[in-house]
Amino acid sequence: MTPVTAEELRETIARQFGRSLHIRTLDTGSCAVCEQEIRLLTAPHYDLHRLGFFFTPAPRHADLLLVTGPMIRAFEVAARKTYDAMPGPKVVVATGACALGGVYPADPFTHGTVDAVLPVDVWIPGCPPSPLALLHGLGVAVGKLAEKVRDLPFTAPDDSERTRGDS
Amino acid sequence: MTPTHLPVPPSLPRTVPGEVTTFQVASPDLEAVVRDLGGLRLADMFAAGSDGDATTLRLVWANDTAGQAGYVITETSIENGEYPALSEIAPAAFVEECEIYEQFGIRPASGKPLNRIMLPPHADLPTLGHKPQPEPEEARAPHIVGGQAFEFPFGPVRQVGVESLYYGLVTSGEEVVDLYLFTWHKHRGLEWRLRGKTPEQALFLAERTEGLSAVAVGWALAAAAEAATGTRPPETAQRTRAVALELERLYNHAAAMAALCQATGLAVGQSAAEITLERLLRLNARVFGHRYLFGVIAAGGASRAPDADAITSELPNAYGEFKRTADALLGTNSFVDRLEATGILTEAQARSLGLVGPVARAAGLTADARQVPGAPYGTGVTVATGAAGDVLARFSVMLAEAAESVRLIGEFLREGTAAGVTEVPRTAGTGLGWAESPRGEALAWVALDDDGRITRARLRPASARNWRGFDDACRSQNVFTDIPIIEASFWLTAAGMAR
Amino acid sequence: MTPLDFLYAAGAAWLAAAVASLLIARTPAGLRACCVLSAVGGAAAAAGGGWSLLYGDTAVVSLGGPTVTGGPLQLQATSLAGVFTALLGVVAVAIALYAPRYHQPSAGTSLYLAAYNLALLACLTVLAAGGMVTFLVAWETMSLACYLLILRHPRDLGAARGAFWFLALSEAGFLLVVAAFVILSAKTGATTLAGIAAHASSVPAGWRAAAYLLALAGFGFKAGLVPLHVWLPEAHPVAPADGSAFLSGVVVKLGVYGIALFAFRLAPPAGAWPGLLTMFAGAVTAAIGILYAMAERDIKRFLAYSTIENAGIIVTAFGAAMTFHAYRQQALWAFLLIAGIYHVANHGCYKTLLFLEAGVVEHAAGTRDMDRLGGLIHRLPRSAVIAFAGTLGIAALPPLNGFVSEWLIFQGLFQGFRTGSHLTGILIVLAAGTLGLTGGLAIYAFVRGFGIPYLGMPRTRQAAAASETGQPVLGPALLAVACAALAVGAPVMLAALSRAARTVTGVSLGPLLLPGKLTVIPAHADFAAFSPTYLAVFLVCALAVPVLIFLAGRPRAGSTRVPVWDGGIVSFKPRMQYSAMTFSAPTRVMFDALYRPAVSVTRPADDDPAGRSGPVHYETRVTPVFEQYLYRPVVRGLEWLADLVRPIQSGDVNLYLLYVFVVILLAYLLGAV
Amino acid sequence: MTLWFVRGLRRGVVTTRYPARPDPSAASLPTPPAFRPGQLTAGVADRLVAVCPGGALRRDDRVLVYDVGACAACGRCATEAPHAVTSSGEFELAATARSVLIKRIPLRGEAP
Repeated sequence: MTPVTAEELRETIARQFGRSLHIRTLDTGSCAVCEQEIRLLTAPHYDLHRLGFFFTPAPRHADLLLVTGPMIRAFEVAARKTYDAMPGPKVVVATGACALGGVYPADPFTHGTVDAVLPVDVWIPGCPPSPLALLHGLGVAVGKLAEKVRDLPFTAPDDSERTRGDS
Repeated sequence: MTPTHLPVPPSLPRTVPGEVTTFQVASPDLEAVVRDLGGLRLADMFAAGSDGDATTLRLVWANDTAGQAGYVITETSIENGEYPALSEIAPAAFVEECEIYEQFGIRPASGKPLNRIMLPPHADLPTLGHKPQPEPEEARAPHIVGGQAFEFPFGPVRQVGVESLYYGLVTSGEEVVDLYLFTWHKHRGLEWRLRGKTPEQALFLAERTEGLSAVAVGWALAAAAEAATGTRPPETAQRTRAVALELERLYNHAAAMAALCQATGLAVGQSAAEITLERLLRLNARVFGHRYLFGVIAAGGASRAPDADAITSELPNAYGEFKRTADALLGTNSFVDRLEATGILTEAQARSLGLVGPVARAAGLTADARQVPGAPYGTGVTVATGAAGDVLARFSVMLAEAAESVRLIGEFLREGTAAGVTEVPRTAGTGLGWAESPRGEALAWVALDDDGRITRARLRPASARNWRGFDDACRSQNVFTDIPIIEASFWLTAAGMAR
Repeated sequence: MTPLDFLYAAGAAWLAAAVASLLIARTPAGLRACCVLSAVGGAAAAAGGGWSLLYGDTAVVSLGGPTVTGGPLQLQATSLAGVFTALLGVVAVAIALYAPRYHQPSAGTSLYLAAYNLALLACLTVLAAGGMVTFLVAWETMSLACYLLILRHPRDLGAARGAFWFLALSEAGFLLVVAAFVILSAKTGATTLAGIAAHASSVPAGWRAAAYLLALAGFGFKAGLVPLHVWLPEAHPVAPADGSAFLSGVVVKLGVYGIALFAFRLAPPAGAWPGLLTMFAGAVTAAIGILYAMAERDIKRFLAYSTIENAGIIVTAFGAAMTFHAYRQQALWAFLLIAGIYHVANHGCYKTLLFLEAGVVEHAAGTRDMDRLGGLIHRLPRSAVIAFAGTLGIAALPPLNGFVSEWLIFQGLFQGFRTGSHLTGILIVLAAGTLGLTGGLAIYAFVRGFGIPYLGMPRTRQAAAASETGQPVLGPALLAVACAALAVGAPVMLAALSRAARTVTGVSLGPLLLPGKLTVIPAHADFAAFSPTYLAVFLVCALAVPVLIFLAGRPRAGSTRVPVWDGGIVSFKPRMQYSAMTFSAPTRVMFDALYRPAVSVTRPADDDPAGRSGPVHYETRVTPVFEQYLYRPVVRGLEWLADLVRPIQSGDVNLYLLYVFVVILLAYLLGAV
Repeated sequence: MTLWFVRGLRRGVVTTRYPARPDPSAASLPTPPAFRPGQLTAGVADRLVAVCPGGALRRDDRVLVYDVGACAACGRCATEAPHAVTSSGEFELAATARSVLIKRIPLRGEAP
């Protein structure tokens, strides 16, 4: 497929797959928790289908690749094969701290991050990203939800009293 | 734990309840000792040592008989890169023999071919000891399929939302002739990474070794470090850990239930089980601030206190939901029929392969690390066992364990739980730690240097143990459409196997 | 000028070809010349056969006085034999186009070709025989010629074995056929077939039935009716490709012809039961044939079993026709006769085609074992296309010809209720059900028979290296065209066949069968109707649509070529594809009562509980039930008899003189009485 | 099956309204930290960097570079310096560019 910018890609996705986007997951060495959260997306509590997302086992039918794990080097072949097997336009979503380089450094075992091998379009932080975070990420991927994190400072006013999280 | 010399032949039992007894065994005596310890369960086997020449082989034996449960470690220093072929006597040792060969280049004397376990054949990865030289051809597991069968390639990229794992399923078109599996797609070299880290840092990775039993593996590693340094965590912290561990067991068994429904194509049951699962996960989040209980275990104690009110208010409903779903499932014939007489593992198989957890208990063994006397469990755990050894037996064992977990959580909360850490001194030492993960006994062994940093850490989650029973269970099957059901009933992770 | 004249020409050409093969076939040019002669004969035979459909039966012509045949050579071109003759011609032409590229010129080849052309001549004589003696002599000549033709490589033990199976069963059949003829001619006092047919009414019903049963069994050996079929899977693999094509395409059909001869022309047996019996035999043959085909991995054995199945289908049609006749359902009687004969033509074409392609595959890839082939569609594209046409035909899928004749047969059987007898109706519909099962399994079997060798990836190095340069194409292509013609031209064919059926049965079916130009109606207007031509045209158009869409859409969609999705494994091995035997495993499991498979597994897990991995080997072998439980006892019995009578052969001259004396004495005594 | 049907009816709808409406269960999720610049001295920052297991924190002279993507929200930093670190309470962190996830937090006494 012709190379397009992530922005154009997202527009295409929103236009073409607005109501029916098929997702293929890819585990490149996760600790099995991200997989559990992804499975729960189809559970009654989150019910991915109501938003027009569907899981498909065949990359041939997939529009979005949901990648977890730090991209084990031994798995690189399989990852590339899976990506190549997908028809364009396609979106790659790196899911979880491992995939974003938060757990494993780049070393002989792992690439450390997914974008070392695949062209990532959307990053979803979290260890693991909860199903809600995943829903938000998918929404961002198809351009239906705003990416809030761009304007988040991750600073707190000094004089605020202690909030949850301090133990 | 004073190393003593073991007379051969000794008289059983030599396990001190709740203790770890260490023996030095000379390499020539090793075979005789292994024969003699056959009454115990070979729980783990690993090598340690800087660079091959001074490699020490450690065998961890577990005594599962209630009341006198404890561990024995035999230490044998290996000369000239060979040791007696223990898998001939104790088949449970085979996978570890292969691992040790891959990592340290020392091999059993029998010279028989070894399987490829950890290191992918098409990558050159760093190892703990020095590499086997030359790169062994036979270690590439010659899976040659002949005659009128063919290899059904399954994976590594499998169905949606499951881990990467490769089955070579040898089938004649209908029945399962043979099955072998590779997990090296997920080998992250964790034991290699842990070297040079402090226990506290190591915990971060240990929890992510097998995220679905983060508490158990974390606890095992923490306990190993505590044993190495002679630290005693506060009782309340111990109970906090136990609460987390039982919550982990609960949600895992709910997840296994959902997976079983999915494998049997019972969509309604799957939804019901997933509702239960989600409620338990939300409970985890409310109680410990993390859906999968990461960060609860700390070296020397527990870093978070459970929100007791949340448990008392929510757990009964969540478990009630669980119970009702389970009962409804057991009342659904189309479900139960698929489970009955599926994936049978006999007690003999389970024992000889040294399996643990619900898989072993469903076959009639009593292996359960919570029986080991000492805090926090004491001796108050009733171990649920089955006899049939099929998927239904495993499912029933899981249900019984869930009930037991709820009871235990209640007790621990009554006895009092809190966050709290006893400082782990930065001293040298070695220690063994264990915890009963939802999949079975998780073991960890660490050797610390004077700076309190890890020189060798051995992580052995239950998955690393139980996968070896999987192909036997599948081979007992005559149609390969049952394999997903068997896999769901084992409820293992590739991450834990590959590490 | 009659069709017979064409047949003379054909016979002359083949005789010449036979002689020429002996003399000049040792050089490529000579080989081609012989094949040209043979092709000329084929063309003549095809023309003659086709014409005799419309012409009706010619008069019986006696050639010469007392000849080698012991009586005059009596010939007659009949419309019943017309289709068979035409088929013989077409097959002969196709093989003549095929042979020069398939065979290397050599002494063995020249002998083989001589035997083959002689066999053609004998077959022609059988079909054109006007007299009983002529028929029998020609029949026997055909058997012997075919025996030589199977023995192309006499050194090969398998060849000897297969040829012997063929000869032994042929001779057994021959004796029964002789007996049948003797009964009829004794009871009618006629020696010409026409004569027997004319006086058939004078034969008592019991004798007719006896004659028919003897004929059914006798010709059943050639037609491959279960359990008389065992020679086919033995003889076909060892013969050269065109030889086995000839056996399946023509010789087996002559067995069918013989059955038709006795069932419809000479002395049709009275009562319903002979028909029902025939139908039953046919249905069983069809089912068992296809089931055994599923268990074969050698392409030629597989095709041989499928021949058995098709013969079964045809015989079922004939049996049902006889039954309808017994119930005065003349229209359906003639209709099913037509349907059966139509299937003869169809099967003759595509089975010959498939055998010829099997020869191409064997030469190109060096093996006939499906599990050692694969991916040939890339290596042998032309052969693949042609074989695919044949496969569609034999799997009875529209738009090709197999579908037409099987549709006709089914439509005939479904009208079993018209017999008026509930039991018979149910039996006929049961036969239809059996054929339904057979048809389903046949599709399954040929998905396998085409998919495993031609699709997927090559399973062996030879298969990967296969090349079709220098491989014959014209012959099979001609047959593929014939298949298409038989499908699209079905109305024409049916018109001709109804003419022929009128000559045989006296029922004129034309308007009933073909009310409109292109629509076929199964004998009764109120039952069903379809147009093979329109269907073919429609399907072709329907298939064209996606192609057009693809062509239209191609420029816009920037398509990229990526390898097959293999689950991301590092190396995808040929061993990871469905093989022929695993593909048919479900049938083996379902029908294991019939197959009695013996399974042997060797795997490391059995002797090493630790789970050490190693090579795995799995074998399952189907028990040859009929050879084991039917023929072996018979053979033992014969040996026992031979031991009994051995003392007669003492080797003592005086004893032999005594025999002579006793015989003469008896002769005198009889003369005196 | 009727059994399941009835059970389903009795339980009613559990599906979240997210993203149309916020989901209450999000309140108890672990969320990445938020830092109090006023409390962030270089020393504190270095302690945080040292304790962060995932390498999500880095001190770039007078700025604490915080990589939200690499953060596992393990809470070790909050434990290390409770006064300087609190919880951001944000879980909708998906980004369409990796750079968006890297935040530069000025240390005390520096203009942002």
